[in-house]
Amino acid sequence: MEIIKPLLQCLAALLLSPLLAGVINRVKAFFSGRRGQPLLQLYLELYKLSRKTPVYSRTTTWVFKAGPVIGLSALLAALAVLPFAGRPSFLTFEGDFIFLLYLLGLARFVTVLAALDTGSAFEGMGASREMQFAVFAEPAFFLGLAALARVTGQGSLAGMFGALTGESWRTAAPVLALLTASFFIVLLAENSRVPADDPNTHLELTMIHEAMALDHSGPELAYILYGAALKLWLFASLIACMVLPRHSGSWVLDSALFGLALLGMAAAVGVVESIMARLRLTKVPYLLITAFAFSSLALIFQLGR
Amino acid sequence: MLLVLLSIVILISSASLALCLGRNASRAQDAGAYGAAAASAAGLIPALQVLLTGTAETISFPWPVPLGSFTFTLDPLSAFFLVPLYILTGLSAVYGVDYLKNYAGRKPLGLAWAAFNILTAAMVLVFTAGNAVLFMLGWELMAAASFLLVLFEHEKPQVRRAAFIYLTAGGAGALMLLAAFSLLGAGSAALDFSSFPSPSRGIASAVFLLALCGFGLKAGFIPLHVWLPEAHPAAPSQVSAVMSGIMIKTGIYGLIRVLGFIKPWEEWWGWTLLIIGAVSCLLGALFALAQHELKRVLAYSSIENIGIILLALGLGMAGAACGADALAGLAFGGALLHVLNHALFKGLLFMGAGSVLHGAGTAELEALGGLAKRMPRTAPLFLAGSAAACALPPLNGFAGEFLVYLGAFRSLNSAGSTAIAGVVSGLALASAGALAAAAFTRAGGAAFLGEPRTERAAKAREAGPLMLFSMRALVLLCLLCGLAAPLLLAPLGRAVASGFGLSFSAAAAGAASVPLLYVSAGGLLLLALIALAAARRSAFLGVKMPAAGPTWDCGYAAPSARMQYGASSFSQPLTDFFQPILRKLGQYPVISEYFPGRASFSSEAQAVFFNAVYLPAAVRIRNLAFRFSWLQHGRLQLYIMYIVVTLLGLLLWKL
Amino acid sequence: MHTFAELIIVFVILLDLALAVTGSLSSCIRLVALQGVVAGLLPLLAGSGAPHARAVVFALVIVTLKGAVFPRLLMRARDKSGARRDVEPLISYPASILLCLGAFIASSWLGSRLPLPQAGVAWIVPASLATIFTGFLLITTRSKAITQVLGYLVIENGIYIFGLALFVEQPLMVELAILLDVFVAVFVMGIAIFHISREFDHIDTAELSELNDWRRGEYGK
Amino acid sequence: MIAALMLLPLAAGILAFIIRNDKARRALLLWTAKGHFLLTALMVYLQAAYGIVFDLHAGFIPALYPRVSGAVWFAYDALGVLFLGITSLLFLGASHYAVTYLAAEKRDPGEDADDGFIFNNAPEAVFTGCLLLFLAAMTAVTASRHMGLLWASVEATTLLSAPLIYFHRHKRSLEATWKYLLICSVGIALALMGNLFLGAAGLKSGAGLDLAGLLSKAGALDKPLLKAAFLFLFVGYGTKMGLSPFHTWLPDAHSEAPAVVSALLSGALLNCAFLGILRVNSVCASAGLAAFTGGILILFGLFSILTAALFMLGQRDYKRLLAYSSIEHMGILALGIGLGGGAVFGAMLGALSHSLAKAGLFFTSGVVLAAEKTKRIADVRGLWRRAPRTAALWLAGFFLITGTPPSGIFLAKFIILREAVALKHYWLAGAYLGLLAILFAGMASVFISMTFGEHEAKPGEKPFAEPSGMLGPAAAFFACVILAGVFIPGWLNDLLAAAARDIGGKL
Repeated sequence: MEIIKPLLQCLAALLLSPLLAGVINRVKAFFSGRRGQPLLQLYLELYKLSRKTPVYSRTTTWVFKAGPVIGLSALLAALAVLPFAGRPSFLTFEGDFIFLLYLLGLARFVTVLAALDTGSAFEGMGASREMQFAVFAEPAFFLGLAALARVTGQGSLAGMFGALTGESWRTAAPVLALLTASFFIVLLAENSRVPADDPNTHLELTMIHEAMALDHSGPELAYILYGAALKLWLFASLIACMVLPRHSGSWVLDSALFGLALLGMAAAVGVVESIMARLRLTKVPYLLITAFAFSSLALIFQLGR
Repeated sequence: MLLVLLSIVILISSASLALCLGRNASRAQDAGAYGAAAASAAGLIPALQVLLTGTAETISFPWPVPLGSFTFTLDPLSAFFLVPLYILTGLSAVYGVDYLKNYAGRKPLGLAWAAFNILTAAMVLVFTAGNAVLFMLGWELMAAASFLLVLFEHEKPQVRRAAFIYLTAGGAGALMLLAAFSLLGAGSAALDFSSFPSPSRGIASAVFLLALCGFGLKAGFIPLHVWLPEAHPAAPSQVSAVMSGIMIKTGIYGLIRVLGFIKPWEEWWGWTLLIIGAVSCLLGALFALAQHELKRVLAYSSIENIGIILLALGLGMAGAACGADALAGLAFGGALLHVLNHALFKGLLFMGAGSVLHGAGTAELEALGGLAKRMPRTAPLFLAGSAAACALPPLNGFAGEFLVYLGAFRSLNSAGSTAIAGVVSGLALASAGALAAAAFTRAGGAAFLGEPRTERAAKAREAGPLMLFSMRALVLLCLLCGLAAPLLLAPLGRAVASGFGLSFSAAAAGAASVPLLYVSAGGLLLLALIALAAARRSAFLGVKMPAAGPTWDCGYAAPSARMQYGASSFSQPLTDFFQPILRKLGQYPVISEYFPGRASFSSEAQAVFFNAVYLPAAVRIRNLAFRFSWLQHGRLQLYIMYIVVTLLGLLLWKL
Repeated sequence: MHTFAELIIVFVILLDLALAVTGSLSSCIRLVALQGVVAGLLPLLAGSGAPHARAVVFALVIVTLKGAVFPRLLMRARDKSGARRDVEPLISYPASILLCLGAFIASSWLGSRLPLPQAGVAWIVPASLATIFTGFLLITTRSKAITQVLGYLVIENGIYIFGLALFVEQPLMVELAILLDVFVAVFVMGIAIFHISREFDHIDTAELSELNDWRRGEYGK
Repeated sequence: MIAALMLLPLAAGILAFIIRNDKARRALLLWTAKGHFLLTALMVYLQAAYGIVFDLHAGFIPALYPRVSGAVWFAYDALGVLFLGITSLLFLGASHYAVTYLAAEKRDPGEDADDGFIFNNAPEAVFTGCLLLFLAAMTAVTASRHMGLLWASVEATTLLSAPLIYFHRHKRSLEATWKYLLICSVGIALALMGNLFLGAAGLKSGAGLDLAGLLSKAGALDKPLLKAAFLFLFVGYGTKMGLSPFHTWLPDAHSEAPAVVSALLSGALLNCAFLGILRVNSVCASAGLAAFTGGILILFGLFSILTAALFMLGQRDYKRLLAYSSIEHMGILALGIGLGGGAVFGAMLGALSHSLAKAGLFFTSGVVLAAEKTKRIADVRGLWRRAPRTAALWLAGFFLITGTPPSGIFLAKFIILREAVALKHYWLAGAYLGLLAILFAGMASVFISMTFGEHEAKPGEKPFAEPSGMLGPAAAFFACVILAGVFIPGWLNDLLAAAARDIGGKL
């Protein structure tokens, strides 16, 4: 049974992650008074795309095709590290979050290369911005995890979140709150959400993640979209683990709660998207620096305690 | 041990052979390359043996030179540096045969090979010398040989300038090392490493600082790096690979050796290393992002990696000073492992850059593009090397950094300053990693992907078979070292034990083995997933024939190579953000009319430290010298007056 | 006898002062010759008892050389070179005097620090040092090559006073050494001056400063 | 034996003035050099292997003067042998070089690059004769056991080398000769004064001026007078040796003299003057004044290095550059002697290596001058293309002279540094290293810019045939310097150590 659990957790992630995008869209539609897309729109699109014949630019090479494949694989591998409801997945070891961080880096690396392979001005632009934001997002994320490790005294993700209890929130509430805020900003930026990016437009002034996928089609695009969904799941579950420290002891109950929390995260993203305007592109680094500041403040608090 | 000496003998004799055959380019090439390859094969055996068994060997002959003795020591630390040395020089030599063919008849290839083999022999000497005089002999031979190699294309003024800076830096560094060895051996009759007495605290600190500067000038960390980005691009590519992969590591090796003589360490030494390392890795990556030439990008990336190694050493020393042995052991192990890894991937990358230079005739990023089509075999190798340089799993770059991260996180749960050290080093690593990723996607993208930007790039040709062989071998090693990192732990532990102390390796072994095993498992999982995803994609595609078309440019149907994002535009958001540090020089068009005519844009990455610190200092010293030049004004009367005044002064003062 | 020797020493010092202020080249040559003669006589008077025959011969040789041969040679060199007839000092005469006096003071202080074992004749060390420094003064503050030879001769006189007054009984190699030195001064330098005047038309040493390392105006940029 | 050593070049020198035939005269020069070297080698061998000490009493000179009985005038101790060996070896190389050089000059005296006039060289007979007599004088310097004789011999070297410097007979060489003559004569006059003081210091105890007497009665010497003697002798011989600030003649003379003469001046003559200082230094050391003399030597040694550093930066003339490098090395030697102890050995090794390396460099510079017809650094580019072997030697010489191992100079510098550190003269060591670094940078820029790059052919330039006769000696000397850096044979080690002991150093 214990071996099955991680398998089930991963399966849940694989199956449920496209749902989050649907939730966000529904929340946004609700706020703007529209009916909006179906909740399962992304599933449909993935299915459709997987059956399409792709069109490849004559400029591109194997790099263009390898990008989505490796990118998705990296995210899938990241799932093997990601804790579910504070419980370990397949691979849990000291420093596993570094591995996670670098897997995300790998995904970014190949995506950017694939974008550059098209020789298009737009995709180059998107790639450039992606790398720029990563430079600010990664330290913020890293510092946040460091603070968390300091709070919990643990070296692995599952260990940290497993050790996080309601008691921790009582004793280290400011730290954890700051960290949650920081992670949330990183989530928004990394998943091309407002206010860092607008996933709905292809206007060049906003183009970041979306622009990089302009030339992809067919199964490759499906891979990219599915990868994006997984990435959102990944960040959302980290935050969910943090804000939901209480462990009932029952795996089923915890998992259900955790699933609800994830949906809540998606809803929160939708709310933010609905009530906020996108930032000017040049201001995005400052947003990420804010996240960085939150993380460092948290760490400094924690080191001082 | 004897085989190591044999390798030196082979190297020297093949060097002289190559020199003698200088008139016949291809035979000189053969003599040099086969000599180097044979020496590598011979030398690898004992080095691996020592690493696997952990027994140190020492051979000593008398040397009729004051203070000197032919004492060679092959302990696991030496062996750990010798292994990448032999691997990389052997492969570089093979690579060089194809690479240098272009130059036959135009350049004295015999001399180049002689210098290359002497350089290799000198590095072997440095890694095995057990006597200060012998060490300095190897050290300076290394500098002289590489100086000649840097001057390979001495017709270019910037190459001569680079060589001058390099030579001067080397000379200054060597003088500091002499001072350090003098201090260390002040009380002993000979200057054998084993006979150095334990110095007093003040002396130890002085030795530390001297060694830091002296070895730092070779290792090339900031701010002592100024020669590196000039000299590495100037040398032939296989030499750049060796210089960057191994030669700058002699500085690290020397520093570790000297640290072994001045135990116990002070905490501030660790902090010094840590801060220098952090600054180096951050600024190195940042500067790499701003460069316009592929080999310069790689050179700055070497600075970044040296910074990482130094940072790890510093973290370890800070930890050791607080008694956190496991943390220190992890950091030291990470440092050493990164030495190995960096040698492999940086050697690969420089060879890749060399292939670009060889195939397209230029390595200017803005003149390249689309090489993945013209050089389909080189491109994946270079991009894989880039991924390794960004420490992406499952390649080898990750393993070393991972150990350092582990050490850094270990420190988080200890009190006070060690925790801060851990945070600083982890943060520096993460930020530098992100910057390096930007730099390498930029370099790889601009050179290999998209459309060719110039005629030369469009007509590039694939690298020769021997060049490809060397690069493939290195890629394979990169992958192997990444996946089989847990197997490296045992030899690594022996190297740490012999270089730093037994307690560290013992404490770290337990802490590192399980996580590394998991990392390897994760890497394998990743590879499996990639295979799965690729297979799934093929399944999706089925028998459908993908259509081909122009790049979708949001409706613009005639995209040209001039419109694609170039290297400067790719990095522009970041370089603008860091402009206060980078101080790029540039000319931006100011558009003042409604229908602007031709506009031009240029930007140039300048050598910030050199221009801001070293050049003014040099000019100031020269001006000072000129200011005193009137003393030699040519008038006899005053010359004699010097004599009289001095005599009178001496008489009045001393009598 | 010693009183007589001391008188000569005072005379030598006075000649130093005179040299410092003399402007005419020919007077300078004469003064140097006179100093040479006076100094040459010194060993005959300084010793106790009758002078050794060898010493007398040597003194006569020196007196002849310095008193007759050199002045004539130098006068000829002066005439040949066709230079102006004054010494062309680079500093004013009062300054020369002051420097000369300063040299005397320094010399007497030094003399007091260096007591000779055979304190036969007083003031020997100060006088000889003072004469040496006067010679230097001539070399360093006069512009002509010929005055530099003169200065050199004055230095020689100073050394001579010291040496011969001291080693009356045991001249060792001193006499030969001094002869050799004098030989340098006059013959070799004379040849050189001859060449200089042929090459440069005159013997102003200001011309002789082409070889230098002065980077005038190249610094401060 | 000693008489033979001195008389051989003396006789040959006089003969050289008489011989009319150029070829015969050149052969005479060559064979005299070989004979002198053989005699030297034989003497070193006999002295080392059988302990035979050669000395020359002045017994055969008619007893014109009463003198201290039993005084030895000429004899060789280890120090003298070392310096004799250097001189003789150097002269051997120089004679080979000179023969080729003179033949080339005879064919085509060449014209001055800066002013464009044809050289009006001095007669070859005078040149060869003076060269040989110069050797005789230097031999006498190394053999002298009497301060007066030593002085006279040094004086003779000045006189005999002046015509050598004036070989080209034009304005600039005349200026150089004049300065050399006057400054060195002044120096030598001061040294004479110093000798007199030395004699005065020993008057009471009857020490005389011969070294044996001085050393044996050192304790009884009059201290203030001895100090004065040292100062005068130091300034006097220091002028000849080229210590700053008495060095001013040196760059001029070295740059204007023919390369072979520069090599002899730098490699042999400076050492001879140095020997004078060493002799009086050992007397002072025996009298217990080691700290006094050491301080002065260190001070002026360091000041010389400083001066060299200041003037080598941005130097415009490569022969002057080499001259300043000689000043630097003289400074290092003085520093080594001043530090005493182990550094003395380093200084001895340094003297040997510097002489060879610098002579080799000057020989090479002569070929560079022949190839490029200019001494201006800025006008020489891409020597590699025009004269590859010369360029290789030029570069090798640079590495050797700056103390890049393997080189005897490296060992010398290192040993001296080590001693400074061991004596806890940290500031001294720091200043020494800093100046060496500046010197290194200054020389590096010059040698790189001259050797490498594209050669710009001057109008009417013919291909240059590198004369082996001129490069051979340089190559051989460099090989010796390298050898001294990797392998010091036992006999040489013993000789150096014994020489160091003669001065008061210990290993």
